[in-house]
Amino acid sequence: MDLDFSAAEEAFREQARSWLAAHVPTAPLPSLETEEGFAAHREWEAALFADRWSAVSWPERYGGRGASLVEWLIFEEEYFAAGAPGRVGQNGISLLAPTLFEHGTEEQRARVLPPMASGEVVWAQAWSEPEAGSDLASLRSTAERTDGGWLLSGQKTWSSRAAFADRAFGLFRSHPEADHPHRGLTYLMFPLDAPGVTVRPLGRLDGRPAFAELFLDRVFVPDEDVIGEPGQGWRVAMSTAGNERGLTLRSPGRFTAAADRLVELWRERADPADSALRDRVADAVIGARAYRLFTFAAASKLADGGRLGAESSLNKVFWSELDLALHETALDLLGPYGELAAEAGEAPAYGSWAEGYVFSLAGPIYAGTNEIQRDIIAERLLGLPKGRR
Amino acid sequence: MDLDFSAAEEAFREQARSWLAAHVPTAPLPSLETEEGFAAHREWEAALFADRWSAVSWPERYGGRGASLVEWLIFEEEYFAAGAPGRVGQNGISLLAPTLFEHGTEEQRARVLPPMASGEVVWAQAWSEPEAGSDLASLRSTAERTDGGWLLSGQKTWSSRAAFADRAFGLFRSHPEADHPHRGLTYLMFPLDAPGVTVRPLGRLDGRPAFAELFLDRVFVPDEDVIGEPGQGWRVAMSTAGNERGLTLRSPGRFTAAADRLVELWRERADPADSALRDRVADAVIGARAYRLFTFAAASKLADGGRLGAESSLNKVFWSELDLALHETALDLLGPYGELAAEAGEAPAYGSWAEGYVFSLAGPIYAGTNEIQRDIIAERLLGLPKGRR
Amino acid sequence: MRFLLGEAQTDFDRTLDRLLGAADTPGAIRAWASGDSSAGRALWRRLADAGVFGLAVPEAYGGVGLLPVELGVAFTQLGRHAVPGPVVETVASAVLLARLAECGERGPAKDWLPGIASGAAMVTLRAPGGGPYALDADAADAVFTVTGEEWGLSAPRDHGPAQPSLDPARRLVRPPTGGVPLAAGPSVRDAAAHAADWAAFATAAQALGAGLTLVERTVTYVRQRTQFGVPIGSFQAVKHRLADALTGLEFARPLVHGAAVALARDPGGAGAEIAAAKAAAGEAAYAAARTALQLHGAIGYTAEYDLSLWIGKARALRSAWGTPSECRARVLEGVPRGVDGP
Amino acid sequence: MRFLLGEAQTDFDRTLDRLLGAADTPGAIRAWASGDSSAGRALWRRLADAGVFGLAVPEAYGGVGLLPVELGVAFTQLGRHAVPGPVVETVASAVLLARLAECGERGPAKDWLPGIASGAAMVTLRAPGGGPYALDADAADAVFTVTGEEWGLSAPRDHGPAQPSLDPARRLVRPPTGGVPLAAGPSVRDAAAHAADWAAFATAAQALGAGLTLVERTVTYVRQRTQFGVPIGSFQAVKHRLADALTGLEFARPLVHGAAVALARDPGGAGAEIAAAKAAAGEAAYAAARTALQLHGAIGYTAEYDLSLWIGKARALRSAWGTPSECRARVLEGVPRGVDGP
Repeated sequence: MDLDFSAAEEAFREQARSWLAAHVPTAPLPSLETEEGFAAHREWEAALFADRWSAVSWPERYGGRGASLVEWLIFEEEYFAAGAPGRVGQNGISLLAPTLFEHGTEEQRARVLPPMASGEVVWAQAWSEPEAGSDLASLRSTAERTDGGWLLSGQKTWSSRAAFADRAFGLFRSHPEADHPHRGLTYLMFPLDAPGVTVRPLGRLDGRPAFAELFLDRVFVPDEDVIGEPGQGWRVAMSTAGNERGLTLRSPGRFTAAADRLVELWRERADPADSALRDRVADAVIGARAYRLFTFAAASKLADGGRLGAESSLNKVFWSELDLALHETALDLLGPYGELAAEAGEAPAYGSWAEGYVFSLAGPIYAGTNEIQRDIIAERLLGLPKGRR
Repeated sequence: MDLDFSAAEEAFREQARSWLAAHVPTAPLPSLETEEGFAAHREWEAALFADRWSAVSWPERYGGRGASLVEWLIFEEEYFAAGAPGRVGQNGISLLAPTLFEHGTEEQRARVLPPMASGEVVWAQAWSEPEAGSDLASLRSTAERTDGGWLLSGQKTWSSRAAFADRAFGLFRSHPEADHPHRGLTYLMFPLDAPGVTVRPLGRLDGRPAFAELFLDRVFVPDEDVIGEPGQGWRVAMSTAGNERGLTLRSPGRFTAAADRLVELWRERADPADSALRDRVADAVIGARAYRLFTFAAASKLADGGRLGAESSLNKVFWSELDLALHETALDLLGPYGELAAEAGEAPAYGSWAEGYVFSLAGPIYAGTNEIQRDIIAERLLGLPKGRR
Repeated sequence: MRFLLGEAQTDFDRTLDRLLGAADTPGAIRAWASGDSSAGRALWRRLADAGVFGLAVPEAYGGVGLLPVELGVAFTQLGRHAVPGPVVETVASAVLLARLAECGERGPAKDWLPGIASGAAMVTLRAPGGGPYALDADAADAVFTVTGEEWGLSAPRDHGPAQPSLDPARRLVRPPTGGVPLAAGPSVRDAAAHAADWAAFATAAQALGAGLTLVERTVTYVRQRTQFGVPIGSFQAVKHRLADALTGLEFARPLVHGAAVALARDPGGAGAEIAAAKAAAGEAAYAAARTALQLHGAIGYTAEYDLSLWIGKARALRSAWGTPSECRARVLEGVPRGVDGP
Repeated sequence: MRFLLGEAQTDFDRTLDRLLGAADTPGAIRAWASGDSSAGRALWRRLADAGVFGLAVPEAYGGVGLLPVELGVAFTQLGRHAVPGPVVETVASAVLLARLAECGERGPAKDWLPGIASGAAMVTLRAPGGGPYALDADAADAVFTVTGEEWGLSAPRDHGPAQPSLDPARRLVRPPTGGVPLAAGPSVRDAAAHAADWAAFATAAQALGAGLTLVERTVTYVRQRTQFGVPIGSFQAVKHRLADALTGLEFARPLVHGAAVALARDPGGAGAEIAAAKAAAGEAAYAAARTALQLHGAIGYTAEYDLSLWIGKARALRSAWGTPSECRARVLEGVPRGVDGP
């Protein structure tokens, strides 16, 4: 049992660190949730891609470096420690790409991945519908068979990034005659600028259009944009939801960097004798460290040929609560300036604490609410009886 | 809206205070959960009774003072502020007596109440059974009809005070043919020294026999010891469970006095700059004050002819969590001495913090678990749908 | 002892609830956030007509005297309906001006109190205990500032840009410096401390109201929102979270009332009671906001959905005019030495 | 990087689990609590035979060197099975004696370390960081005390009465004064600080183990306990509470392992890692105890029911060898200045 990185890993870290030191913009980019900021973040993706830093774990032929999971974790640590910009390509890279690796065709991967990694095509996710949030099996949007493809109709909502993105992916009910709500769904990729698509941006809590509603009216999608078998969409979507994805949705580097910044803020702003704040800052540091080590243990298990299952639910509950507590502590440390919205001119640290707080509030909700995750922990890890909730 | 006591109430307070100042033992009595301590507490009940302080809210003919609810609250404030002994008669006075006032006969009241108030007869409650805790309707102990009375058989458990008490009260299944588990129960009083009764003391967390198991084998109880109609026991028990009883189970005086003691402890022991402990001490003070004012509001509502219902569930959740947090804070303030059991010679304050902590751990469990109480709050106060849990 | 609202107070409560329920406060907030205060102003005058601001103005200046219980009722309703504007700061300014008048400085009181009572004047205040900003100074007719021993009345239109808050209804403005000095000395300090107490009290009541609405709306939502074939309000995790939110608020409520009674009895000695109410109501309202957001899920996180207005407000009010930690320290300062009963 | 137990470590873990699972530790604890240490002593020797105490003793003195990862495995099992006796203090004493030997004071190491490794000597320790008592001094063969710059070995039978703890397995004894002085000076201070680190580490591992048992036993109970016609484990409130308890423990576990790795790499510089593990494991174990008690209801509150032994232990270990607050302060002291990544 050790925590020693190999010489190759240390070299990789060094390489990432120097590249980031040379390239990370000194002033933060404008907010990702504005048109201008979106464009700036797209350019940043292009810069990452140019030097193969945009999707390090992908094979080289798609623009990656074939990095191991541990190297990816190292990259993420360096990335967040460097204060580099948010990733506009995140939805594609961490949600769609793993599905393409597992269920896509080589043609799809070759066509979709490089422009995804370069920021040329930015992807939005389109999971939720007004009547299908936690209960994703009750999806109603349809895919109707047509010549050479499918016609998508219905409404998707809370589609993150969709206000400015190019394409989206999601599940559609293609076989309404199926005998079970989980069956008869198809996983499809579709354009957001096609005829029949209406995108209505939605403001998140602070008013910024971080997501959108999508209204689809017989939107044509060719067969080549179906992932996996038609009718097998649920299995396709779920097979990548667990396992490694539970590990890569929110990397530890994000939280160790945030905890380090919090300690700096505390040293600058707080009375060190104020143990109430001190204890909360320490808990953020301890939590970030625990999450990092938990992830290393999981990565070691995977490297040993093990599988991860419902552990990703522990993960989700832990990081989302850590992130929220960390940002609540930061706002309290900021005193009266903790109330300022991110776009306020006087907001500390370019509004990043306020933005981070608003973002963290969504953590216990998205990617499976923490209530659902606790059910999974209880039923699958502890073996408690299913059924009543 | 005011918080002014009348001149009569102030006089009552003064009278209670001087009596207590003159009579409260200077050294604490031995623990109530020992044979010696039980006897000492019985004597204390007798002393209270001799001057009509044992059950102030009862009519004078049973040994009380006909005190109003507000006067009772005043008495309790003074009682706890004076650091007076725990009440060995509590089960009888706060659980059985209200039932006798509502459903008993005059003969029962005249016979049962005075010796209850004097400590001559100490009562244990006998609600729970091994298979009936939160789910009280699944009681199995039986009352079989016999000449002039009933024969009780079965097992009761977690019977508080029963290790040393004289008599007990509880529900028994008298009409097994009833069509609903809540029906066919009868409320009975029975002796603990009768033939057929076996009392097996149970140690609570710290080993002290605060409760007992009762094994009943055809124990004869005469008809005069049935409260209300045979078969109506559930209704009899429940009608006094809500309303005023929710208000009188744990009086605010207990918590305001404990919070005052906690502040003293904090001033003696803590670094005032240690804001983590300071905030927790303050929360205990705020909580005790909130509970006191909540109770005054409820008492005012009752005085206005209003009724209390599921509010007693708010009450239960609040005081039990307050009590636990308060004692956890005290143990943390005591540092390494917070680990000492109550009977340790070096335990601070004669072990009262340790004893109070162990007692407070049971608060979220007894008198209806806090889980049940939260269900009631959600369903009855907020109107959320019943059914699934 | 009768620790219950009287009939007239209950009627006042219902009147305000009706008035505000019909007023489209979410629309007024959204306009207010974008710098258009006309709807907020119109609502302000109707609140004044209903007698809200007169509750903080002595009779000699057109009010009904300082009535903290009624003011607590009013501010709970202002919170329930998320009324925008410097309501707290206007009341606190009135208290400050009235107190200074008692000390002989009658000029500013004469100039401003009648207008405050009638609703003609919307004013704001920056004073110790209230942070570096003057709330909504860009919409107000006057900004009063207290700095240490000095007190200045500045021209209302001379201020920096409004800083948006996490609560869209709050516009934080750094007050101008160099206004006309009106008074100085210990009486100002005393009056400002007094005003800060009333501000904390009104904020506590407002937070309580915001929390109550958050629970109410969430209850409505979880009763009708269906997932897995049943209303989500039938899930025990949902029930218990709402039960906890309600418990927090229902025990903050008597503290708010208790602070009002303490203010009525001894305006100078109510600090600890106010601090207890502020800490409890601020924390309970924020807990209710977290619960409301979590149980609504994504829709609660949407700016277009009205719930978001209350969520932001609960967060802001938690620290306005006294953070929970400051309030807790003050509660302990107020506990007398020596165990001597309640 | 391979942050997983190796095969030999996993085997050791299973061996100890089997050994202790067959040992009736509840019976040993109850005897221990009443002053009868014979069952505890017998168990002690079997643990020594399994190699537990040798993990803290250098090879030169009959041990296998200081192996923190294996020690963490062992102490997690000691916690899982609630083994009574001064296990932590014996290991810490061994560390202290070995460190002093490195500084040239070999006498006490020669006298005691072989016995500690073999299980013949059960010793205890009072040192800065560990409170005023020497745990189980009445049962121990020696009591080591460190007071400021002085260090004394006192006769094992010369002590005050044992004070019972909330954990029935712990007997708190004020150590005797005036024992034979063995060493003095900065090397003692350094060795004692070192010993306190190991004590905190072993306590963290023990707390983790106690917490895991509390969750395990509660899961078993709520699966079979029926109320309202269903197992109470099917209630969502019960499920979520257990899920939270498990989450706390599963994220304390890698901190305990991380502290072991840090101790192995740099025994003098692992303080912050140990403190993080101690704070997290102590709080998680206590939270598990609260959950276990609440979900068992009255039976969990009963001394005769074995669960109570783990509940008391979790409370006591939370503050033993470093309260959560002390540990948190130490974690922050360990964060380097300047934002420079992990």
